[in-house]
Amino acid sequence: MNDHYPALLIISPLLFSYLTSAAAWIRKGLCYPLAVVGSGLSAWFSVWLFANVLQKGTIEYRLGGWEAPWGIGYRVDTLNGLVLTVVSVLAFINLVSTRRSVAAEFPEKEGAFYTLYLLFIVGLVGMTVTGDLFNLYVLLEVASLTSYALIALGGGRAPLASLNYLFMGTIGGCFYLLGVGYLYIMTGSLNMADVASLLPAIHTSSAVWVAFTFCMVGVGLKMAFFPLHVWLPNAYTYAPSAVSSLIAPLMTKVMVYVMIRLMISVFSLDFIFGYLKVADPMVWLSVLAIIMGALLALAQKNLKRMFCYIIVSEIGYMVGGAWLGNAAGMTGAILHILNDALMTITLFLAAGNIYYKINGLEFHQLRGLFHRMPLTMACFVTAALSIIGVPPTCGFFSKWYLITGALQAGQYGFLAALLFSSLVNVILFFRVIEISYYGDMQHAHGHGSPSEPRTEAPATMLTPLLIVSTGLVIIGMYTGTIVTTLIDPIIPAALAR
Amino acid sequence: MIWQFDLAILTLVIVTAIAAISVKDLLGCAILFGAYSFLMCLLWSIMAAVDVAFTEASVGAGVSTVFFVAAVFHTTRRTRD
Amino acid sequence: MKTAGLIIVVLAGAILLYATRDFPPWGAPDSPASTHVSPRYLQKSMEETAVPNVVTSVLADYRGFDTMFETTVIFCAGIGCFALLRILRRKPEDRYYRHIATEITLHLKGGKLPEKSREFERIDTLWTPYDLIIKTMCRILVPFIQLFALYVIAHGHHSPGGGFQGGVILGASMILVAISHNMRTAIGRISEKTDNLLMPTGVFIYAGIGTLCLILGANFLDYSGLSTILFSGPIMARSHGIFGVEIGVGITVMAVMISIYNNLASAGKQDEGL
Amino acid sequence: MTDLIPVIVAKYNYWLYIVLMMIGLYAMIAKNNLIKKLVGMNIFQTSIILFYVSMGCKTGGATIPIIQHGLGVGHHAIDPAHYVNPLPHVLMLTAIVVSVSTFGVAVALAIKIYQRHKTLEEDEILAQSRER
Repeated sequence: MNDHYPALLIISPLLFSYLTSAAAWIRKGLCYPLAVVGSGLSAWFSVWLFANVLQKGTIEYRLGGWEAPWGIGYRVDTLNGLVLTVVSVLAFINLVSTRRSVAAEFPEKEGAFYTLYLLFIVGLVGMTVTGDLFNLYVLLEVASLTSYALIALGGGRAPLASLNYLFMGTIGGCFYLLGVGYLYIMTGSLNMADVASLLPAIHTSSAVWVAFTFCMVGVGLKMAFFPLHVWLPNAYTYAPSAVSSLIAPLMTKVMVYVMIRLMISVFSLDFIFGYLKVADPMVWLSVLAIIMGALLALAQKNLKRMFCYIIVSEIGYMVGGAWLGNAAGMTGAILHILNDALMTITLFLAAGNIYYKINGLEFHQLRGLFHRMPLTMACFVTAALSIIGVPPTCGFFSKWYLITGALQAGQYGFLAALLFSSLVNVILFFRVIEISYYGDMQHAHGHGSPSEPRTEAPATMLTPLLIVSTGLVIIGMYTGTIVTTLIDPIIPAALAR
Repeated sequence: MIWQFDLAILTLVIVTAIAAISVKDLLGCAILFGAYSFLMCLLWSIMAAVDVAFTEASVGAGVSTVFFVAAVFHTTRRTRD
Repeated sequence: MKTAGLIIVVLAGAILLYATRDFPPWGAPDSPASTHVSPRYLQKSMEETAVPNVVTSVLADYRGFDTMFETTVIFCAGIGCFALLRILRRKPEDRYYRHIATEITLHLKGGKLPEKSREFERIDTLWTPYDLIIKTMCRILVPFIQLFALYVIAHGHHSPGGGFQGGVILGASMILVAISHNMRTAIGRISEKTDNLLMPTGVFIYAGIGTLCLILGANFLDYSGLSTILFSGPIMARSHGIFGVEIGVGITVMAVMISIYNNLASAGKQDEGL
Repeated sequence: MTDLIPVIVAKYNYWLYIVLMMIGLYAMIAKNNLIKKLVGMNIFQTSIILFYVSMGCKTGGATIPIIQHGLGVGHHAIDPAHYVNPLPHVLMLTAIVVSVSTFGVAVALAIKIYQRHKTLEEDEILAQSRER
C-alpha cells in the first residue's frame, strides 16, 4: 500500500469531495466532517510522502501502470514534497478555521462549498506532483474553475471580479496550452522528463522559445505577475473570507512552483540562461512588480485589498529570485514560497477573524482592535513583522537569501527594490497597527466611555491562527536546517557556480 | 482529405467567427456561434478526428448553444458592440 | 482598450506566425508528433486493451487519469453553477394556472393551488397555447434519442463516441423535454435531488474503479488488476474497465448537463424555463 | 517566388488557425459586452483545439484511428502511417470539456451580474460601481 501514496494523496480528497456533494442532499450535517476527513487524509499522506522522499529520494508513480511517455507519471522530489506539504497542510488548517464563517455566510450551500473546497485542493496538489505537461493543464483548470465559483460566492461585486478573473485565467490557461502545443509539435511528447531530454537537440528552433514565452505568459497570468495582475485585487477582496484565506496563499504560490518546475525540469536552465539570455528583463519586470505592488498597497483603505497588493509585490520577490540565475536566488525563491504561503495565510486568517467580529475591513473600522481582539492582533503583528523581514521570523531569512543572490548576480536594482518594499511594508503595517492600537484611546478620551469589552473570535478560528503564526517563528528558527536538507539538494548543478 | 473542402470550410469558419463577434444582436450571435461550432465540427471530421467532431457536434453546436440562448433569455439581446 | 487589444493581438500573432517556419509541414507523416509517442498506441491498442477505437483506449486507459479529471472538471462546473445560481429559499411569487376544461387563466398573487390538481395545470409566465405538434414530436423523439445515446456509450469501443458524447446526448434529450413541455415536467422525470445525487455518483464510479484496482494490488486506474474479480484475462479486464469508466462518465455528464441547464434557464428558481 | 509556394502550401493551415486564435483573443480583450467576450473566449479555445487536432493529421491516405479488425482482416502488423495520430484527439476531447465547463460557469456569472447591474456592458457596470 505504501507504494501508492502519490495516488492516494489525490484520491482521498477527490473521493471525499464526491461523498460531500452527495451528503449535501442526504444529511447536511455530514458535509463538514467528510470534508475535514478528506482534507486531513490528504495532508497526512503528503507529510508521509515528504518524509519518505527525504529518506529514499525521488518517488515515481505510474498511473494506470503505463510507463512514462505513454501513460501519465507522477514524480515527487523534495521540491514538490515541500510545496505539496505546504499546500495540503495549510488547506487543512484553513478548513478547520473557517467552519463558522462558512455557516454564517452561506448556510444553504455548505455542501457545494466544501465540495468545491476539496476539489480545489485536488487541483493544487495534482499540479504539484504531476510529471505530465497536459495533465498539469487539466488540473490547472480544475483548480481555476473551482476558484472562480468559490470567489463568486461572495456577494456584491464578487461575480464581476470573478468573471474578470475567469477571462484572464482562461487566457492564461489557453496560452499555456498553446505553449504545450508548440512543444508537442516539435518533440512529439508530453512527459516533462521526456520533453526535457528531447529539447536540447532543437534549442535553436524558434518554436521552442515561442513555446517557452507562451508557457511563461500563461503561468504569469495565473500567478498575477505584475503587468498581468489586474484581476487579483478585486477577486481576492470580494471573495468570502473563508475563500480568500484559502486561495490567496496557495494558488499564486503553486503557480510560482509551476514556473520554477518548467524552468528547471522542462526547458532546462542552460536553455534559459545560456541560450535565451532573458534573465535581465525578467528581473527588471519583477523589480517593477515589487515597487508597483508596494506603491499601490500604500493607496488602499481596505485591509484585505492592501494584502492583495502585498501579494503582487511578493510574487515579484519570488519570480525575481528565480530569474537571478544563481543558487542563492533560487534558494530564496523556493524558501519564500513556503514563507510567503505561511505569512499570507496568517494575514488572511486574521482578517477573516476581524471580519467575523466587526463585519468590515475598512481602516476606520479597525479602531481599538488591540483591546477587543488582542490574540488575533498579536498574530497579525507577527505576520507583519515577518513580511517586513524582522529577524526571528521566517520572512527575514528568505529575504536574506534573495539579497545575497541579488548581490552575487550584480542586480542592484533588485536589491534596491527589496529594500524599498521592506520600507513601504513598515509604513503599511505600522499605519494599521497605529489605527487599531491608538484609535480606541482617542475615542475613549473624546466620549469618556470605558474601552469596549474583549470580543475575541471563537476558539476554532483562533487556534489555527495561533498555529500558523507560531509556525512563522519556528520556520524562521530552523531556516538553516530547512535550506541544507530540503532546498540544497534540488538546486540544479547548473546554478551552483 | 480534399484540400479544397478544407480551405473552403476554414474560410467559412473565419467568416462566421468574425460575424459572431461583430453582430449587434446577442441572439443572432448565439445562432452564429452555433453555426461556427458546426463548421468546426465539419473541419474536424475532414481531418479524420471523428471523436472530436462528434463531441463538438453534441457539445459546441448543441448544448453550448442552448446555454447561450438561456443566458440571452435571462439577460438582454441588446449590445453596443 | 481597442488599440491595446489590437497591439497585443498583432504582437502575439506575429510571434506565433514566426514560429511556424520551424514546424514540420502540415500533415507530414514523419513529424515528431506522429513518430515519437503515438505509434505505440496504434500498434498496441488492440493487443493491450482489446479496444479497436484507439481514441477510446488512449482516453480511458493510457491517459485515463486525464479523463478522470476531465470528468471532475465538468462536475465542478455543475456544482459551480448550482452554488452560484440556485436560490433555495425565496419569497412566494405570482403564479399562473389554467383551468383545463375552460382554458381560463388564473393569476395568483402569492398563493398557490394544490400540486396535483385535476382541473388546473400550472403554466409559465410566458406561456403560449397550443404547442401540440412540438410536444408530440418531442415525446416521440426522446426515447429514440436516449436509445441512441445508450448505443453511443456502449459502442464506444468500436465506433466514435463514448461516455462523454453519450452523456451529452442523454442530457440533451432531457433538455429537449424541458424546452418542448416545460421545466416542471422535466424535473418531474428527474428530480433535482436525483440529479444532484447522480452527478457525484458517476465520477465516484470512475474514481472508485481506479481505487478498486489499487485495492486489488495494481496501480491506480490499472484495470488489469480487475482480472481477479472479473474472471477474465488482464486484457479483457482492461476492456471491461474502460466500459465501466465510460458508464461513470456518461452518468455524470448527463446529470451535469441537466443541472446546468435547469439552473441557467430558470436563473436558479427551477420552476420556469425557456 | 517559386520557393514560396511550397512553404505556403505546407503551412497555410497553421496561419489560418493563428488568425482565428487572434480573432478570439481580440474579442476577449477589446469587446465591451461580457457575452461577446465569452464568445471570443470560445473562439480562442476552439481554435487552439483546431491547432492541436491538425497536428494529428497525416497526408497520404491516413484514415480515422479505429483499427480494422474482425474475421476478414486477420492478424497483421499495424502500420501507424495508415491511421491519423490519436493522441491530439484525446487531449482535445479533454480541452472541449474544459471549455464547455468554463462556458457554463461564465454564463452563470453573467446572469448573476445582470441580475445585480441590469446591464452587460462592462463600462456601464464600472460606472455604476464608481457612483456608489
